[in-house]
Amino acid sequence: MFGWPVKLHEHQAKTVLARAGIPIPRGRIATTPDEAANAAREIGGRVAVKAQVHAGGRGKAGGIKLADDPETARTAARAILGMDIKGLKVEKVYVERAAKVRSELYLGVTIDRDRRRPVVMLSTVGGMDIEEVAATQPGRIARGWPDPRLGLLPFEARRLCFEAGVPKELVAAVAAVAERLYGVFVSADANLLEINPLFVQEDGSVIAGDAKLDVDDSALYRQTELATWKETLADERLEERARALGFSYVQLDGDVGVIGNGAGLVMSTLDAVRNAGGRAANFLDVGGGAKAAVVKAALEVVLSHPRVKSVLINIFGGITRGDEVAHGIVDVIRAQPPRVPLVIRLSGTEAQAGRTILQGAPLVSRETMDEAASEAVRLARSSQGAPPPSTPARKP
Amino acid sequence: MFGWPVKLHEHQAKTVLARAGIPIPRGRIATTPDEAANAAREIGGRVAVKAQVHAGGRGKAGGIKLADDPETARTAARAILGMDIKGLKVEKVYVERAAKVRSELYLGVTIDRDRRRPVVMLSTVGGMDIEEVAATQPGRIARGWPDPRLGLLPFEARRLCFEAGVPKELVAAVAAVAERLYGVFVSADANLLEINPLFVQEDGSVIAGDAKLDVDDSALYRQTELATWKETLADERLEERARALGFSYVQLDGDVGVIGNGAGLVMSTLDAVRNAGGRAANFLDVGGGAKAAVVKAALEVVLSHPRVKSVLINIFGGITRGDEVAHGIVDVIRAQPPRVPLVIRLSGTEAQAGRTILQGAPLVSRETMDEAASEAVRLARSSQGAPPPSTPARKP
Amino acid sequence: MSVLLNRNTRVLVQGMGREGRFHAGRMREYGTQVVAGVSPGSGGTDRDGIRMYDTVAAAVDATGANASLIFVPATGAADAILESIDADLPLVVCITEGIPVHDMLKIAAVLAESRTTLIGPNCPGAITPGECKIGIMPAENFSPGSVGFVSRSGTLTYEIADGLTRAGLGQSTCLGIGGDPIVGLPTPDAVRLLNEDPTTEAMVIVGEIGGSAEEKAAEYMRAFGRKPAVAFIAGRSAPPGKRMGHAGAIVQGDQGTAGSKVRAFEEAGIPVANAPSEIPALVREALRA
Amino acid sequence: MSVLLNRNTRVLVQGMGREGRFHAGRMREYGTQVVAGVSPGSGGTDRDGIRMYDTVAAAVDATGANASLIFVPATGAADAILESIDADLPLVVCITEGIPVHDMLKIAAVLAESRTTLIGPNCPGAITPGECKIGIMPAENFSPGSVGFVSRSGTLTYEIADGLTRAGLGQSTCLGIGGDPIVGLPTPDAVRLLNEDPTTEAMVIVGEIGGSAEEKAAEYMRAFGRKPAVAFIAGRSAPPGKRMGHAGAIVQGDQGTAGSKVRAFEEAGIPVANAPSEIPALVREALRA
Repeated sequence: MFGWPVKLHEHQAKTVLARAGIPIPRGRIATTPDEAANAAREIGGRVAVKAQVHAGGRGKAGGIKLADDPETARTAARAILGMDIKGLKVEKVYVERAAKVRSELYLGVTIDRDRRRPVVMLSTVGGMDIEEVAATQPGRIARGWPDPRLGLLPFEARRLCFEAGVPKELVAAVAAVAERLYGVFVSADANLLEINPLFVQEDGSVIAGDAKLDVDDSALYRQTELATWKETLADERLEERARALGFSYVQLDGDVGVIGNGAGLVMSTLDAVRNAGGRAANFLDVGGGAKAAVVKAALEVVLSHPRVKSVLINIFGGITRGDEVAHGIVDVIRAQPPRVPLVIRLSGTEAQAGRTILQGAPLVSRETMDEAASEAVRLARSSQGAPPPSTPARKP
Repeated sequence: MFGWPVKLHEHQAKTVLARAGIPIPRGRIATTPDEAANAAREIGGRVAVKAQVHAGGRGKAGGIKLADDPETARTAARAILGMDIKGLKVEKVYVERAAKVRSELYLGVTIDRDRRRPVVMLSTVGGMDIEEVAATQPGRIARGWPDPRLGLLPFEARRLCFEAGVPKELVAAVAAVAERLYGVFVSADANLLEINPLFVQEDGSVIAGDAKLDVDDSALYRQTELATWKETLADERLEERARALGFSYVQLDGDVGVIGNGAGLVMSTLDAVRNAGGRAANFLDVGGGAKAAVVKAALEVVLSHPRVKSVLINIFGGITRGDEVAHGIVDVIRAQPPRVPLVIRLSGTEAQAGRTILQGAPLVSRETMDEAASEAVRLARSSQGAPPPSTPARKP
Repeated sequence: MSVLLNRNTRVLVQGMGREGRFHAGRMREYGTQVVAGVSPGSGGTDRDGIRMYDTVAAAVDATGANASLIFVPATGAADAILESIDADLPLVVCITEGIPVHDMLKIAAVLAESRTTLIGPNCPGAITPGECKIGIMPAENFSPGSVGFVSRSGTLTYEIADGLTRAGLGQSTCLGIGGDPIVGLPTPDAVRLLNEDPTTEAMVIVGEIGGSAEEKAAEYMRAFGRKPAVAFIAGRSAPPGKRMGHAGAIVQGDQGTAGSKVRAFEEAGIPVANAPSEIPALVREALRA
Repeated sequence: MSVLLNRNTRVLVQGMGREGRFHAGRMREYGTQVVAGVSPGSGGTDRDGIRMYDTVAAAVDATGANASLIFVPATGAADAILESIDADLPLVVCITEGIPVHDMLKIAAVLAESRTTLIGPNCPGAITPGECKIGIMPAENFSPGSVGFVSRSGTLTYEIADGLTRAGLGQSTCLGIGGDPIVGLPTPDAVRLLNEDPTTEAMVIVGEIGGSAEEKAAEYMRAFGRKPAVAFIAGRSAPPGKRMGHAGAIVQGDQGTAGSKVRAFEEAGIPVANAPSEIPALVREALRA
């Protein structure tokens, strides 16, 4: 399994499932304790009050509470709203009718990279993390790999049920949910779609207990509704901003800022920083054919992070031209001398021209990736105070 | 190409196309001249008033008239409603905005039996019967055979346009209609779906001029809406009744009624009747495993047709048992002696038992299909007056 | 002494309802090895002494079945066919009538990439007389021999087989390929199988109006025919535009007429019987020539 | 002296916009036979001396092209790939990034039944130095020789090729297979091609975190390897759960870690470089052994 950035909340995923005819408990979103109490009243009977955050393990963290009446629901919501779950603040709760649970199943669809097929998974060990079940009780997960041109066929859905050991009398209902779930997986361009647990209720009906839907960001252009549901998490805002500027950015926890062109090269640069005993502050790929303006923006994004103590720029010119990159760097430095030392390694197309442009600028230039990484690590370490770049800074 | 019984009217087919996003002219159904005038007023401008009957060549038969204003539309509707087109009475007209036509295309999808694939056809020779175009200008039809698991892909739709010689500036619009048309072909379980003509209007937009949609009757169980749109034509009512009773029936124009079990056997029996110089009045297949009650009903259906002068029953027992068939026949004869002579040929499973049951009944029994057919033809010919069956009828 | 099925064929039956059970019994009486039944939810039980399974995959694993016979109703029959193709069974016979043509289009695409031969749907099945019967045909009309026989019709097959049997002309294998517009084993493919079978000495090809499978088969025989053949076309007196019982039996415009088919066979040097009753004599004559 | 592409490869370019034209020009400079361009509606025109066609089929008919290079934007790129598979081209290279993974799943299913090899999407392309370049890589980093090279990364490929070239280690064919989770030619298949190519004497396998293609490739080499190989894995310092630029480069749970990949190669007797700079020396050593 693998994940993509666009994660939906439980209540959003359930809305999508319900539209496809998959049974879900009645539920309402609430952002205040009063709204939660009203929702509980409207729904009637026992309800679950559930934190809506993009994090697993909500239950263990106290983010899910049962309430027998509206007042208890209000109290529960008061406790959960504002709670911090794995660094995420709870801003909404979902109040839904509590299921009368007889047993729990796991049902999910994701993409099997090795087989290059969708994979549908079903287990009678429900409610647990499927990776944990896979590790501890691999025989308890039934898997099917539908042909993406045909979808999950009825016989495949039935076979999954029999192989997972779903009780005979539940096979028709569970198979029907699996077929519909697969339909949503495709129509929503999902990378992962899970119902976990899928509750079997005391009356023998099945109903989605929790739902998880991750959407392929490459398909957002045709998932126009889901695209509007997307929320940017606080710690992802910088990543979002970078993406809007046309490059990919991942926040890491070291102090050496890294900029490069090409995902593989940037990953290798992070590795080189680690090989040199340092830790990278970020992953930033300016992409192919980056022009001066893009490099400039990239440098600004990296420098905006307070933890950064040195910046390593590693450009191997291909479509990206060394002279364009050099112009971008010089522009930034001219406008505002950077607060930390810069180390640059230019190679490939127009690297010589680039190096010429950089001559005299307040930065360190190195021939190879390894040398540049060592230098950047050394500078980050020594820049505890006010850092003197090894090449003395000269104002233009 | 081949046809299936469930044909929709132009306005019904257009409704389905419009839902799929294919442009159609604004239109209204009218069953009286007043309604037609009102429809024309509502639509505004020039309209076409079109007979809604399940027959080709409406235009040539005078079933389509243009009207510049509501009064002319009223007059046109008065002329068309009640008109007889190829034996079908016009009960409804469709009033629609007249297109401003620059040129006409043909676009259709059907099933290619040889390739066992859907086939999409596009021609710049629009408005003509496609079989005529195929016969006279075969090079003018572009064809594509999409993989039914993938649907009509954008490049296939484009290629059809370029191969058919659709003007460059229209390719995007026509290809889009083709992709949508194919979508309807699948979602409606169609055997044939045509837009002919597909108008190119003076402003360069494309719009469906006429539409034809035949639905696979085997799929009606899942085409619940289209199934309710089905209309039974006057001359198909007997066929419908027979189908409701569980056998297939086709009205023909001879005078020898034919009943048999199995489509191939019944067809061969019709051929045998013709070989003997006669003409069959119908095709009736009681199907596999027919019981006495079914044979009884079949005999009643065939005898209800006034043209029938003799009835030939040809049963080769397999799942169908000769004794069951014999019981059915004896029941009918006992209840009401038939008005025409019966000839029967029983063979296969329990044929001997069947022949024993029939002994003494007022009918002719023959050993082979050929002999039985000759006898039935002879009897039909001689039964101009009151026919004496060769075995004298004895009341039970 | 046959194509596709013989005494080593191990059959599972999908859809063990009333009809499925009845014919499973008849097949066992005939000597066919019926090794399993498949009906979802029936796994582990027993029907008339036949072990039941929930899925085709489970039945194949447990019994080594290498053929399937399908009685599942029309709404589930396409799925049943795909289940058997997925289980990689070399032979699948589908009796069910009324499968939507769009489902058959998908099945035809899947079949093309599989090693499965599908007979039907809407067919009586196939029989290698004296060895194995997979279908609903009355066995007493058939007898072992060397005449290969392919037909789009059901009862007409029994009629003609009966005629051959009475004339002392036993059959190698009879393939009732079904009357739908899209079938798993079209006439030309069935003819090719029989043509290449060393135990088949002559062939009877029974077609009917609609489509152009007979024309294609005639073309094939003209080019590659190794043995004498006799043809018959049902529906020569049928009017155009009317569907004669079988979904596939319809003349549209110039397409699918009996005349075109008769002409094609005659041009391939294959005599065409005017009536089923003429077939045995024509076969005997062809064998003598 | 190569796999998949050589001096006889005749390339058509799908999507002759700004980028397509630019790289078509560079490829011609390199000596690649660029025989056609395809952009719907452009048929009959000429772009930079390259004859344009409306469809791939028309371009292939007219020019005998046997490879395609795709620059069509992400919303149309999957369709462009299917068009080239449909035209039965033996080699298709797709540069485009951002094709939805569900489209790639369908393409993978279609590819499996075709005779097309797809390189990419989201890749720099492939080059047989001195003979043919189909892609966007800067040619000056590559030189002819006998080291086969497969990589999931773009710029890193140039970096490593440059290192090999500087060390006097020319390349037979370099395959930049792309950074998406579903690619047309996964690492194990690319490795198999190079392993079976008689002109390739050693191999460089550049992987990255995510998926288990490297483990599969190592397994294959352990069983069937005929020549020395050197590996490198990018992303060894990447934290789990974060996607490193490439859609395919992500560690999930225990899946796709660099550690697992390094271990797999080491168990197959394939040395793993700690940095790209170590690769040339390791290759030289491997060739000597």
